[in-house]
Amino acid sequence: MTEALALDLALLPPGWPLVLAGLLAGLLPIPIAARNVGFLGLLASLWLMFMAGGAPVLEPLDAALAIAFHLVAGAGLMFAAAHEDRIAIAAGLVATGAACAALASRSLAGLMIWTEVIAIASALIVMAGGTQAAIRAGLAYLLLQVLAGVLLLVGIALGSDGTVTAGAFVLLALLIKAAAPPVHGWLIHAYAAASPTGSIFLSAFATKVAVIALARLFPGEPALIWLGLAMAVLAVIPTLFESDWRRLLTWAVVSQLGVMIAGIGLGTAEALDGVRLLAIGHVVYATLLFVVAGALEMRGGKAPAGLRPFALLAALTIGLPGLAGYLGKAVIGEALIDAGLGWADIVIVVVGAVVFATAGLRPLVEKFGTPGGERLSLREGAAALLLVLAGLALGSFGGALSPQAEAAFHATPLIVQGIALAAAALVMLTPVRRLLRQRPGALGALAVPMPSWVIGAVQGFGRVGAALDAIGGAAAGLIGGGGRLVGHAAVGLARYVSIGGVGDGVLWTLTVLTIVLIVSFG
Amino acid sequence: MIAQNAAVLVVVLPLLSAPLVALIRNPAIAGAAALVIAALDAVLATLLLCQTLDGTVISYHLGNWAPPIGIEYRIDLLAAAMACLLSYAATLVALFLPVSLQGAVSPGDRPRLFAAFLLCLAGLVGIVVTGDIFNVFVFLEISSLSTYVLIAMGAGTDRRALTAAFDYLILGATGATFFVIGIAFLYVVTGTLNMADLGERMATAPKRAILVGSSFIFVGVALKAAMLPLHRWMPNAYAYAPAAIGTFLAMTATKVAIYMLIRMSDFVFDTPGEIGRVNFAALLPPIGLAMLLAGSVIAVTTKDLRRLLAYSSIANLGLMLVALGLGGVAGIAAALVNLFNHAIIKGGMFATTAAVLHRRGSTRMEALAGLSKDMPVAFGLLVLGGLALIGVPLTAGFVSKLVVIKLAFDQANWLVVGGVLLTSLITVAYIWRIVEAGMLAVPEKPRPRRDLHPAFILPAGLLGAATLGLGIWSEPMLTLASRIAAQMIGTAP
Amino acid sequence: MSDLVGLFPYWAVIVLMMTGLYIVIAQGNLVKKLIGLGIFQVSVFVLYIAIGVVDGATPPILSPGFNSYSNPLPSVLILTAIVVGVATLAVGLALAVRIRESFGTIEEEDLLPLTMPELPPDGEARS
Amino acid sequence: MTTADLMLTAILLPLAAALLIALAGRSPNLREAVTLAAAAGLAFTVWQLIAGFDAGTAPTIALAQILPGFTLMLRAEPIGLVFAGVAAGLWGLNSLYSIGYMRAEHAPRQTRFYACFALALSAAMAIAMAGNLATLFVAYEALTLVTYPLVVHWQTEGAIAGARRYLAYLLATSLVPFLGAILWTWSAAGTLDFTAGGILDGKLGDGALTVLLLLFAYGVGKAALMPLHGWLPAAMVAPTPVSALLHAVAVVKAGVFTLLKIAVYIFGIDVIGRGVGDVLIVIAAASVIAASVIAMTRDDLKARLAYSTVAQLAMVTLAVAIGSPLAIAAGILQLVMHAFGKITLFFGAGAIQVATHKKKLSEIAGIGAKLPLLMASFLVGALSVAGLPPLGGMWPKFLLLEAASARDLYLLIGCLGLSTLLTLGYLAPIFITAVFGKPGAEDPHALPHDDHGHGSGHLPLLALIPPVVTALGCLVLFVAAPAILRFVAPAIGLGVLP
Repeated sequence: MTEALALDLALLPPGWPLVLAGLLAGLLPIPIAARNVGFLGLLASLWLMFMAGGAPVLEPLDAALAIAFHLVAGAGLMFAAAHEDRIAIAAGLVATGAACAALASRSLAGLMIWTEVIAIASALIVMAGGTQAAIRAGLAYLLLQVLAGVLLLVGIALGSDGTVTAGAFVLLALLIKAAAPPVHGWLIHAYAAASPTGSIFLSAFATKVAVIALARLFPGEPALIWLGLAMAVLAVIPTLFESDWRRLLTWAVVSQLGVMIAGIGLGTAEALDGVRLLAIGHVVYATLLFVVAGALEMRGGKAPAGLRPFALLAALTIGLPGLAGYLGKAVIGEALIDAGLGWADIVIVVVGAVVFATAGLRPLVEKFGTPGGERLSLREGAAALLLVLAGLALGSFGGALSPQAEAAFHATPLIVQGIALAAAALVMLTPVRRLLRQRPGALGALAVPMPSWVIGAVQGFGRVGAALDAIGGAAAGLIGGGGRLVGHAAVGLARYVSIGGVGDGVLWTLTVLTIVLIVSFG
Repeated sequence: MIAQNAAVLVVVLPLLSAPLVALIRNPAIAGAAALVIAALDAVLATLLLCQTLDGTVISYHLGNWAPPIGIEYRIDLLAAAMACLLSYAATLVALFLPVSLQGAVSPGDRPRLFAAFLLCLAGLVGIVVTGDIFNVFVFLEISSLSTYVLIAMGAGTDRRALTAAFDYLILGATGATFFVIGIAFLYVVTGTLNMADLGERMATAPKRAILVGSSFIFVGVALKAAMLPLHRWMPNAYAYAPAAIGTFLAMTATKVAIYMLIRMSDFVFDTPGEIGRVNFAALLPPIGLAMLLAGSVIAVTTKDLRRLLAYSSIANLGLMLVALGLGGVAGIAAALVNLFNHAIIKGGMFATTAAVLHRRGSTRMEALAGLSKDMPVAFGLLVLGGLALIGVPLTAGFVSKLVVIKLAFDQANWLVVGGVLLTSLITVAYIWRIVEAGMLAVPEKPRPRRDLHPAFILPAGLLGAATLGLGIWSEPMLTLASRIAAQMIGTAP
Repeated sequence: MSDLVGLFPYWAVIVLMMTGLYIVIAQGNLVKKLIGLGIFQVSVFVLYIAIGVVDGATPPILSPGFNSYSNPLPSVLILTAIVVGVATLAVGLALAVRIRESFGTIEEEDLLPLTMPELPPDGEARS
Repeated sequence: MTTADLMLTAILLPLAAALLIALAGRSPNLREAVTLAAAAGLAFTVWQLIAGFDAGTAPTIALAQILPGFTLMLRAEPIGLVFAGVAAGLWGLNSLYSIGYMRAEHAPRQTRFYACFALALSAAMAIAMAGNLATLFVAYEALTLVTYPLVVHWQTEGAIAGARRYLAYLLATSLVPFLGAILWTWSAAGTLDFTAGGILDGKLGDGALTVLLLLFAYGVGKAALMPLHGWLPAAMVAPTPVSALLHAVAVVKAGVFTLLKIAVYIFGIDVIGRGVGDVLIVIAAASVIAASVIAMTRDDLKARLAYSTVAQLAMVTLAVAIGSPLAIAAGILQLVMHAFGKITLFFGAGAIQVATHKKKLSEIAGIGAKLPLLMASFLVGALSVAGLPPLGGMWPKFLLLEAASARDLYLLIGCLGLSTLLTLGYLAPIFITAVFGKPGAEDPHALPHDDHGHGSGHLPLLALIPPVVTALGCLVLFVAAPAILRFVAPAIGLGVLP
């Protein structure tokens, strides 16, 4: 492993300008400069990755994903307004750079290193939310990610002498990082607790790198299909009842990850390309939704005039063919059908439709009732526009990225998707939606494990520590006391022998004489 | 002429000059005279050492009476080395004795103190030099009587010196009498008093009488060597005597007793298990370890620095006895290394304590506050001596401790190994009391910086340098000790 | 029975020795302790002299007509021992006088509390 | 300058500096200049030693003979040079930091402080270059005695008590078990010289060897193996630069370094590997977990870092006990990485105390906002100590995992994984409370307007630069670790790495 790692480190990974920019942004006190440094870093990184010539480090699909990461970082920079976002910006840039480097790393060790960097940066973003909940979610996030990192480390260490269990460790680690159930709770709490800017950065790379790693290392694991589908269905149900837009979106993210994992489970070339396309598409439309939701949340729920069209476009990007969301899901669907799992394709389409309805349409209808928020700033508009155009570009030119993409434009997938979207619209645009009563934090209990559990577990060790400390203290007291007792006894005996009248001295002389005689005679 | 008669002159010189010094009126001149005589004695002793270095044994017949009838002064390497130790100690102490007595002893009494000092020196050197066992008793009495007087002279600063002297007198006289009884038994069955001759005749003598005689002698010497149950006199004697005298006693008194044990070890007490001899191997290690423990434990609780050093001396004596108990050439060599090193270390510390007493008037622990600021050199020497007692590397103490433990390891005597190592922990405790009292305690009123009086610098400094020097370059000490031990065991008559 | 008579001096030595030691151990008065010490030393003198005796021999002074003399050596040794005994007694008594001056008593029970090691030093300081 | 001259200068330079410092007591600036110059000189000397080191021609310098067979001898070898490099490298930074810290705290007796510091470094160099166990023991004792005045610096009641415990533990462990073990080795093997492959193989039975190894493990008190670790938290009474010296630069490093040398050159790695070290594996692993767990309960920052050090040191003892070349390599790397990681944390904790006069975790909520650079370096240090990848600390943990898996010690792998989480458990809260915590949650007058009035959040530059530099060191070490491995590999039986 050390040789591969040494090789990896030999040449600087692609994302390094971003990491550098992030570090500088974090340490410079003035916010404006932080954003400019960020933009510079972005441009430098893009130029270095594609324009600087030399063999492209990444294959086309991964390159596209890297570009998507850069777009998200750009949107995040534009969206970030206030001063206290400085930590989020800095950590976001570092994380984006690390994500690109992770994509480029060849050895498992390289991947592990950069995923850890992402974990640390993301934890910082979450904690930058500032609320007590954000700190707890951030710490829980960090602990779980580090646990995954350690499992990965163990896998690599075991792997180096070829035992079979090494693979299991690596798989478990990547599943944790990809927020597979039953460990998906950290993502829900983290994204919900982060600041609006933070959530934009988080939505992009945190889980996607893990998914790509899974695709590279474990294609065709049958168990993953079932896990993926279960995850998709399980995560989409709470979206029906959740009223808080951001929490709703996090559930949607988890369900889309389920779809991707199902695709990886299938393992055919078509499915894997579908997964990568969905990943890129999901990065774009999820971030767009977070931008819109963030803009709304920043204005306390009062929607500014210019936001509604972007909300509509965001909703369409989720599933409308020709835009970002549709392409990946359709290809995966086709791959499933080719593999004889037609029903799985239906499940994916239905889940897609539900996400389209709950994450896109319902907020569009319900959330924009109270106008009057201060005007949409130019920066926020630009960020949203950038993502919409990216979605459009991906939707239409997706075919160029991979030969499998044209499968999405066959008749059947288009028709099925059309029907599903129509049904979703029907439900959401009519009073039928009121049947699904909404309240904030609905089905929150499903977001297992809770941050309090994770932190509680680690602090539980603290209580063990307190107990150990007490035992140690008691033992020390005991030994100390015993020592003092022996000390006093010894001093008492020694003084008895040493201090007293001269007569005792002579008496002792006689006793010694008798002892010497006895010993010598004996 | 001087060279041949050095053997007897080394005793006669201080013996005859003592009354003359007593007659001098002016204390300063008397002090100077004492110093000169002690220095001359040291020269004579060094002469003897040079003559005996190559293994020759000088035999001087008093009054030309041939042994075993006449009294013979047999000087081998051990005797010469001990004579050097005694006379060097006397010279060093004589350097600061006059200054140290100011405020402690009235000027009128001082000449008599110097006379007693010289008498004590004569007695001790006599014990070391003579080859006749009764003559040892006579010199023992001479040195003891003068020691009682010297201790009593400490009454100026602490009246308890009187009772200390009285106790020591009673116990000392009892011990000496036991010694004489022992000689009587040995004389009855062997008919001779010459130690070398005694050794040969004892092999064929009736066992029980020899054993009783040996036991009496052992108890007599044990009392002089302050072995554990009989050490009652020593702390008071060292603590209440005038500081300079305390230094002299610490370097010599009990050391001579250990010498007597070694000298008679090859005829009075011998290899374990042999009927008729005191069983060293069974007796000495336990007593030694007990002394190590008791001495260290009480040292931790004493209130006065000089009593602390006295009890520490008991502990170090225990270490010597342990070494002697392990037996063989290595055992005696280890005991001798400990003897010489401890004399140097403890001499240095007592001399420094005398300097502190001279400046501050008291050696109680509270009086040491702020020592590191206004008497840094003195404090440095005390700490150096303390580290040597603990057995920190690069000090003489480390060498002496190492020699004993290594010997115990080679004999797989785990009791001794564990005992010596553990008791060195208690040593850390009482040495660090000195450091904390001197460095960390805050004095009520800060004192101006007035370090050791010049008279103390040479002796305390020399001994301190020797403590460090012998720790780093211990080769000369080790070869001397092993050569003596080889001569003892090898050429036993 | 006859050797019992022959051993008479040795019995005397033992009796004297034990009484001497007993007085030193049991008596509180310092002067009495010195007397006990003196008795103990006398017992040794008797022991040495007893050793030197030869049956039927004349005391060891050269005189014509006698050819067997008892051993002169023990007697000579005891001469020295007597001198030592006297000197010790003298120093002891001198100390007893000084202790009486300083402490006002020569009874050991009274002296012990005055001479406990914990007490701070108070001397008869003379310049 | 030949290697021999370099070795001697490395030891004598700080000694001379100590003397000069003592003499230059009057003018603080001159005194500080001497310290910095000496630090630079030492770093340069050691660097030349490392660069010019060639195993074949390493000279041995005999100094003195205390007893036949117990001689003072110096010999340079890779592990020693790595330790010397760490100590020399960090001394300069630590001195810079001390100047900033001690002047900000208006500390008394600074001359004695810097003089003892220099002496401590001289002792550390002597330990690094000891040619046999005798010289190492002598230098080891010197280090204990020289650091006592540093620990007792404030000379308050608490400081004296803490220093007394510090000394009691260290002298007790070195005078009884350590000296006992040395003499037992001397008596069994006939020599104390460090020889490749060890000197005890075949001289003592495996049972006796296990006991001897335990005697050494507990004898070397400075390795702070539980339950004889009490002196480390007790030494927190010392000023922070001293804690940095204790934890990162010299003292504990000397302890674990001694264990490594004993394992490699006295026992021989494979001798320990064949089961002699198993008892020690259990003790060390338990010590790692127990110390981490107790660290969580400590509210005082420095006490928490102290227990963290106990845990991290136990990992080196673990590496010694596993007894495979890979494990020993992990031990050496842990020695280096922990030095840089932990010194950053201590610099951070000290800087927080200087800037805000706060020592407790509960008091430092929200102070991070004013000290961004310091907090960033603290984070880097914490992550390196925890062993997370982008930082050097990852290497030793990873090699330990590999060594453990090679010997199929799965329970041990679990322990190491758990320890990473626990380390985060007690280090992350410090960073989080400082940076993200809400000030004024507890004490009403929010950010610390301390009574001296010299402004809150004011941190002298001298106290800020060192933590940043050592944090960067952690990052650089992440890339430099393979180079260290290559340098040490031949000495520990890993052959020559690419």
